Amino acid sequence: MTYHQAEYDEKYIKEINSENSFSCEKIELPKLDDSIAQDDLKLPEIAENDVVRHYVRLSQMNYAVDTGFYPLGSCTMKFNPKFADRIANDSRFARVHPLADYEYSQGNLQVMYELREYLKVISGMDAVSLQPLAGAHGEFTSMLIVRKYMEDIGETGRTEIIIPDSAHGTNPASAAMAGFSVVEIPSLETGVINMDALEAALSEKTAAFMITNPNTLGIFETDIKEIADMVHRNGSLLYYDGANLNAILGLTSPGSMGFDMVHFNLHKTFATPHGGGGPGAGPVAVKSFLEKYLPFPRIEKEGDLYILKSDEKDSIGRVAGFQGSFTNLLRAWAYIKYKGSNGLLLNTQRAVLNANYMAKRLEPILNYHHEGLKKHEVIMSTKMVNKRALDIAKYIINKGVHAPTIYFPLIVPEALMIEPTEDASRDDMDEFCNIIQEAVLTPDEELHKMPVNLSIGRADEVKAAKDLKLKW
Amino acid sequence: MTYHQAEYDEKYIKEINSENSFSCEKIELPKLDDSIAQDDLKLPEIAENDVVRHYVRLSQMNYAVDTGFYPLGSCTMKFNPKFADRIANDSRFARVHPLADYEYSQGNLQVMYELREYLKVISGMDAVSLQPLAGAHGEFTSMLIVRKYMEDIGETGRTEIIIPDSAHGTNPASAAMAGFSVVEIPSLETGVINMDALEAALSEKTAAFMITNPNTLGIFETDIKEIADMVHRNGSLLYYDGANLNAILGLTSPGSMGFDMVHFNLHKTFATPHGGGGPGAGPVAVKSFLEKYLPFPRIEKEGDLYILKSDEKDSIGRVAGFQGSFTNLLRAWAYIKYKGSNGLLLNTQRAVLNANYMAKRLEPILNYHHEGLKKHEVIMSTKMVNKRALDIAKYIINKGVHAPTIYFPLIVPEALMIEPTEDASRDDMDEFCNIIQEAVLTPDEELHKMPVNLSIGRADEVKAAKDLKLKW
Amino acid sequence: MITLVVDSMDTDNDLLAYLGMNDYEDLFRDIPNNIRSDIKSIGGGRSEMDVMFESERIGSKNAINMKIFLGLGAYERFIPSSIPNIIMRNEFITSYTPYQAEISQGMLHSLFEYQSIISDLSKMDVTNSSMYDGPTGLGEAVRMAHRINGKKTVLIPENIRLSHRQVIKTYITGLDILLKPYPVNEDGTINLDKLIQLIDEDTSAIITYNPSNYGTIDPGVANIKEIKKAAIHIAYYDPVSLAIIKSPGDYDADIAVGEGQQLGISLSYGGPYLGIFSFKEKYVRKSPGRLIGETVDTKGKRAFVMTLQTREQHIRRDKAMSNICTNQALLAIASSAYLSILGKKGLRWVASRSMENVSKTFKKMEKVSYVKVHKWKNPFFTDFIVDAGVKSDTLMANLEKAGFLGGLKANSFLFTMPDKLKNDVFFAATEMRNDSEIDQLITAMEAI
Amino acid sequence: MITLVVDSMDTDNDLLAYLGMNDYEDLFRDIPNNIRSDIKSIGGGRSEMDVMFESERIGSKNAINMKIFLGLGAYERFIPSSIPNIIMRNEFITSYTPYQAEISQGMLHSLFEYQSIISDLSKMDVTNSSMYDGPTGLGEAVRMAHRINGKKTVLIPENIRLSHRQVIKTYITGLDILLKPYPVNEDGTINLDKLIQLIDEDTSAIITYNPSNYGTIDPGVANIKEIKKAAIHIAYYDPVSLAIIKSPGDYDADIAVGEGQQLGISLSYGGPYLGIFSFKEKYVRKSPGRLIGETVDTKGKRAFVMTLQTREQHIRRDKAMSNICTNQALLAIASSAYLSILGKKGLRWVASRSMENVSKTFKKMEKVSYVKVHKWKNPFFTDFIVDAGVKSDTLMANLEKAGFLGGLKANSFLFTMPDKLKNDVFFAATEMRNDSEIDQLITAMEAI
Repeated sequence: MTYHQAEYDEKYIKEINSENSFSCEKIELPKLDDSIAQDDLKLPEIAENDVVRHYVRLSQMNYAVDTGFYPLGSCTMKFNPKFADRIANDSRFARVHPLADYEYSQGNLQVMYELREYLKVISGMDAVSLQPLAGAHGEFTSMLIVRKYMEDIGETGRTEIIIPDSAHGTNPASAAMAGFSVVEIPSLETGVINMDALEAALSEKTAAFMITNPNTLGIFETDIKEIADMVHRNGSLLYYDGANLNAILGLTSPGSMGFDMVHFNLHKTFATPHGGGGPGAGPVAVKSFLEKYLPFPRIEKEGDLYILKSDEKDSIGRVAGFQGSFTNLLRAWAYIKYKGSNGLLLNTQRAVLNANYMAKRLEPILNYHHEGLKKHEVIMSTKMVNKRALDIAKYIINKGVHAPTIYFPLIVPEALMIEPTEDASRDDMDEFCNIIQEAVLTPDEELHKMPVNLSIGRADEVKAAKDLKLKW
Repeated sequence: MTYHQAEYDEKYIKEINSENSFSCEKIELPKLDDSIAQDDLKLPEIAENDVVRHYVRLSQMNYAVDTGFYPLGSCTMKFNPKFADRIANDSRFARVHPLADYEYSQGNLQVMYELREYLKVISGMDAVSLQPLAGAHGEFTSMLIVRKYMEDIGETGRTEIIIPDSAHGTNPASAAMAGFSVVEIPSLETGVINMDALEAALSEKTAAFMITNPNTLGIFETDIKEIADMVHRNGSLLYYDGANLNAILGLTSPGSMGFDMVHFNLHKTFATPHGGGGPGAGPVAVKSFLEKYLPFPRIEKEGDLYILKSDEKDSIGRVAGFQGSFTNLLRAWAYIKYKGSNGLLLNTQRAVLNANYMAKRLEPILNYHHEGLKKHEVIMSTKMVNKRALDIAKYIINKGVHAPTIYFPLIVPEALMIEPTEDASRDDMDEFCNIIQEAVLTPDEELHKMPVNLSIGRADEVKAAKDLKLKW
Repeated sequence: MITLVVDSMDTDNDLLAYLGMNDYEDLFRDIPNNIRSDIKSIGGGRSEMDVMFESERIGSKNAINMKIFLGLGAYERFIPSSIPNIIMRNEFITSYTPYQAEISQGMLHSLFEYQSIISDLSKMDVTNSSMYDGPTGLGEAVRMAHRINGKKTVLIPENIRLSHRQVIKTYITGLDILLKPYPVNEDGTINLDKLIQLIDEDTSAIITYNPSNYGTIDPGVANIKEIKKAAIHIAYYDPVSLAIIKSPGDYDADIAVGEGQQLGISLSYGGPYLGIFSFKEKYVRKSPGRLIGETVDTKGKRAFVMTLQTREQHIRRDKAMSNICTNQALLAIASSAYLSILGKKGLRWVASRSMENVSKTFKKMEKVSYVKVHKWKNPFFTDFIVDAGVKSDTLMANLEKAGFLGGLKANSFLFTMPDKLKNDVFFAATEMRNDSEIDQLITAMEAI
Repeated sequence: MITLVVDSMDTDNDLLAYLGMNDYEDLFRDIPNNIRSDIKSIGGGRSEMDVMFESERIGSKNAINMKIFLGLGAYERFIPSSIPNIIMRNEFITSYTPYQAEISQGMLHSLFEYQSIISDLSKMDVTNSSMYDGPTGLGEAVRMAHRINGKKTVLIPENIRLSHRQVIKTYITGLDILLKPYPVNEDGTINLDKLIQLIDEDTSAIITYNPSNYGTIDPGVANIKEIKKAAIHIAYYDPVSLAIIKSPGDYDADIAVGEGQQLGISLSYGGPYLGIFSFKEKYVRKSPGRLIGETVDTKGKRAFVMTLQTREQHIRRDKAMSNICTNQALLAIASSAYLSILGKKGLRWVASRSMENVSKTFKKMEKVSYVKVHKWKNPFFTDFIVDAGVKSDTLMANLEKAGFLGGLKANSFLFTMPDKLKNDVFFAATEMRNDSEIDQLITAMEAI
């Protein structure tokens, strides 16, 4: 197979030697006092033509779902349907000002209301806030809810959040940001919760236990009901990190499992595009006893009208300038309508099927401990073959396929975290397995030279951090 | 400089191993007699996801104006503004059925009417048909008008069209298609019309003389007025091939030069995208005495209303299923509005300035005869340096820049036909000149190995024609 | 309206200086004063913002919420959103004809696939990489038949679309070709008995339509191969219909032509559309248009190039098989992407749902007092005609007023029609229509 | 509504067989029955066509032709069509955070340029690669100031936007920080004399706005550096205003925060927007968010990577400088493309034409009987307030009825306002408005 990523010696945009071609009428600058007038406006000055070319060329040097298989574990890179983009760019939705009164934004409010109702069903929760702007923002919002609830019921001594050592980094970061101390508990080797460790960690200081199920090793916590009971008996709350919701959607729900609250990552579960880093959207759903703490404004329906209500009384406050990441909410709404209950369930079934297929294919080389059923992702370890995960990753990208997540979860040595998603074709998966096999058979000194088929060779990350250069 | 085009071993789309994911309700096939019922519907069966990926990857293996400098002479590859695409995709314009009555398509008719008026001014002609679907189609239409006119005035013996040997291939092909014999006359070395040869060729059999001005060597025919007089004295018509209109737009016009008819290439002159081969649009403009021969239906204005008139009486007939290549007409209309008279004139000035800059830069190496002013394009010859134009072209594309047109015009040995257009930046031009210089200094045996940085090496065109394979 | 001042730019002055010139005018000394002219009357330039505002204003003058119950060569079919995503890829839409094959494999590969997919669908040997539209494709087909056999008469159905006949007529100007109508049955299908009598040694080509020009599916096309003698059978077909009825290759057509607009291309007031053009391999050297062929590169890797260019204008000039240069490449890609996304299941759904909608509309129209529907054996596909009685002349105008496009008087659209169908009007129903819209249409018709 | 049947697919059966399983259910044996649930109540799937029809229907329930004379953090500015073309590039929009640098240089290069362009514009040392929106950027800035100096009081203008104060308040939950309002002048600008008196050893940060929260340009920001003591000056600014007024770096701000929605991003009912976040280099290790750094590859070629990741959640976990993972990368690219296309000329045009429209609107409003305009020395930039007298409470609702968005009651939007401005309402005029719309607005106001 021959592969080469597009490679251009692309200049800094400001260095392109052409001239501003923006067409506008001449207009006089307002007369302002020297003390306040801008005296050195620095912007690139190039032709629009060249701006377009610059970004077209740069884009070709960027891997994406629409260029190939993207088994980046935990990030759930699935196909972003183009109709959702089309709807998001429809001026009927996109030209609405966030401060327009509800009578004049009924369409957008209906979308938000319907999405809220969908998310309630999907999560098995009673109330939803669509305001948080990303998954981590939803976690932060939820942690503030935990805090406020505990204050309300007079349990101000509950200052700790328990988190398994396999958790996503945002979990402890969000808990800390909300002013909690983080108590990390070790997992069993498969990533499954160590019930003894949990029991030992739970105390009168425990505000909540944050987990994801299946866990970050892709293993379902079968004892989740017992865990929930244990946490609740302790007077603590149970939080569901929705990053892995796509593994169980339609079969069980955080609500059925006994969770009190959950955040969603709309890009992971409902295929909103991730945009190379964002924007995302991180709605939060809670059981009814926590509803009053949700951020305001909240969407409600009065008769036939959708309205926004700003009841601040018990709320944790406002977490965004306006109503949330609306066009992402809109895309998720359209996606759920398109897939429906049957399509979403099939997503889950196929995502899990594909993960288990990958697991079985790769088992002979890279298996890591767990032999049973996987859910949506599978953890392998290159330690099994005495390779560095980083080297294997660079070999994979050199073949024009995105690498799995590496070195996460932290508890697995030389981890590869592989998530094919429901969209992976048999071809995608088989080709990926073959690449892994080749990589493993490649001598280390060869691996260290990788990549050679991409727009650059291996980047010097140490120099980047040492000789800090953050602008041109 | 490092450069590599994206390279994928892209399969045939039908070989991609995934499954049809098109979502539709189940519906029963109509019951048809076996004798007529389809019994073997063959289509690719793959997931939408993979269709998108397939085309994204293929697109990265295709050079375009939006990836870089494209000095393909005579093809006039200029920036296609994105607002024109946006307007063309606006459902207000795009969802109108061609058979809707005029009262219900006033917007589209207004666009066509306004464009018609613009084209009259720009060409200095009296009447316009927007129906022809491409430049060559406009030529064919025009030749039919010549024919019909000659029949009408009883000059049925005028069966010849004179064409210079430097002409675009479509000229003789279109004339022949309309039933004329083609008389080719030799040009002077600079491509300028050989007046003696013209005089000798003109006879009672001459229906028309087809030329472009500036000619395909980018040289303006200064004696155009005399040529027009000579042709008209002979009772023949003078036809303007609009491919090079962008060289003189705003400074003179076919009408002012004495032409009787002209076709436009909207993509060359008004920046409608060429789509890798089409669609185009080739409106035709004529002097008033030829108006009645234009194709029907024609757009007219009655009071405040725009209408389509189908007066077949003297018309050459209908040349397209409906009204023409509407969205391209729309794009050209928007472009003319945007640029205005001043912007279009500046286009001309800059296109000619850039061509002359290129000529002077390349003169020391590749100059071909003509020393004076160039218009929008410049002809060089690699014969001057004992190289094959093809080899130089392959060297250029190997550097990630599109090659000039080669081996055209036919009268120049080892021709390179370079057209920078008004959009070329100084950088683009200087870099191109440097590449030419390098290419000339590269030994032939090295040149023969080119390209190596593209998605394939040099393609075997002989095999393609010999072992004909026109489908998978 | 504000006119923009466009500044001359600094670089330009540098370049002028390099050329030893003072201003732009020096670049145009070769254009004599007596032929100078300007274009000031078209007005000054404007900002993109102003142009967008104006285009929105003018676009809004169209009737943009019309419910479309009309086809006749231009169908409102559903376009998956992936199609515009693909064809608007900068690398495709802003490229030129792939003259330099090695740097243009993306376009060449895509067009080769278009040729292959259409050949598979139509079951024809070869498909060229596109013509302008269906009707000009017919014109080229008639010319090609004449090139092949040099004969004179081209038989066309008497109910041929007027516009098609007009385009063909224009296309044969100057050639010794005579268009001769052949009779059709009551339901618009080929009258084989009468057609046989018209075929003789002078017959250059026979043009058939399936569906027929009334919209009915025509089993008669299968019989042409037995009766055509030396004539070329030019089959005009509806590509969507092939989901359920036989392909031109099944009935041994020599040249197959279709309108590809239905395959993922918007209505756009009539253009640009896509002329689909296929033929038997033995005729390839007489064929018009561009062909993409598969070959290998120096390393034996699969490669695609434009091939048999010696048939084309830029090589063969006045001896070329056609004058076509620019074709409809981008729309060819749209159609292959469309067919690939839909696949069998999808195309069958489109075809079946259209027929189902036609049959529903049909059934409900029976109840409109002044309408008589035809109970013919051959079913309608997407277009259909009904007898609208005394209201036929004004029906379309009245329906448009009510927000529906449909009811086009058939004898204004077809070349000839028998008297007994003189009050017939055209409707169509694609997969885009639904029960409620059909009911609304019926209500609107009843109110007229 | 038709529910679709989604078939299980052949390949799936192959894979199940490979796993020794009979059906999908075998994959979920690990989920106990007592926690099973379904989602049937959300209804079955639909075709893309149906979803498109429904979205159009629901979108049409919004007031889509409203003339927008309101800003307040969300501006209808002209977006060059090249911007959607760029950010909808499949390779950008469907990619993830560039964890594998070598295969993601396009995104990294673009984000590095975003950091550079914003740093140039704001004249700040460092810009991170985006925050969620302007207000959450303020929240993070307050937290960052606290991390830097550990102090307690954050001084905010008494006329701060209510929503900003609410977000900041949420963001400091659990931290020992006190928000303390400082007085402003009659025209909304900083009352320096009174501010000085409030600054003491406990002051962690001073938040300033330019333009002020009434919309006036505030020269006072230049004086903060002399009076701030150990406090961090957090400057909230309007990026478009920097075309004509001084940058945060000019007045030595420590952290500069802005809302980037104006830079090529659509209104979208409030999001997603773009939090612009810059600061002095010395604070980089205390800063939240992601940073892209330049480095070299093994051959010494320029390369870009995510850097200083040790500040981030996936490395530092509960000790991270922020919990941000997903940010607004794509919109950061939109804003750099916007600034690059407009350049100086364009951004000055946007700023100047907005001010000109404000001044025109203003002048005409003087003639509306119940309106009093403020004749303040500091000019308004894009937002402005006027006294709408007795009609102020109902003005916005009445204007919306007439098709105009504007007239938002100021004291419902700002934290506190003096009594004498209690009848003031907000308007704005961007470059998108024109004379005729301004006249129509005035006519509509007169009619109320």
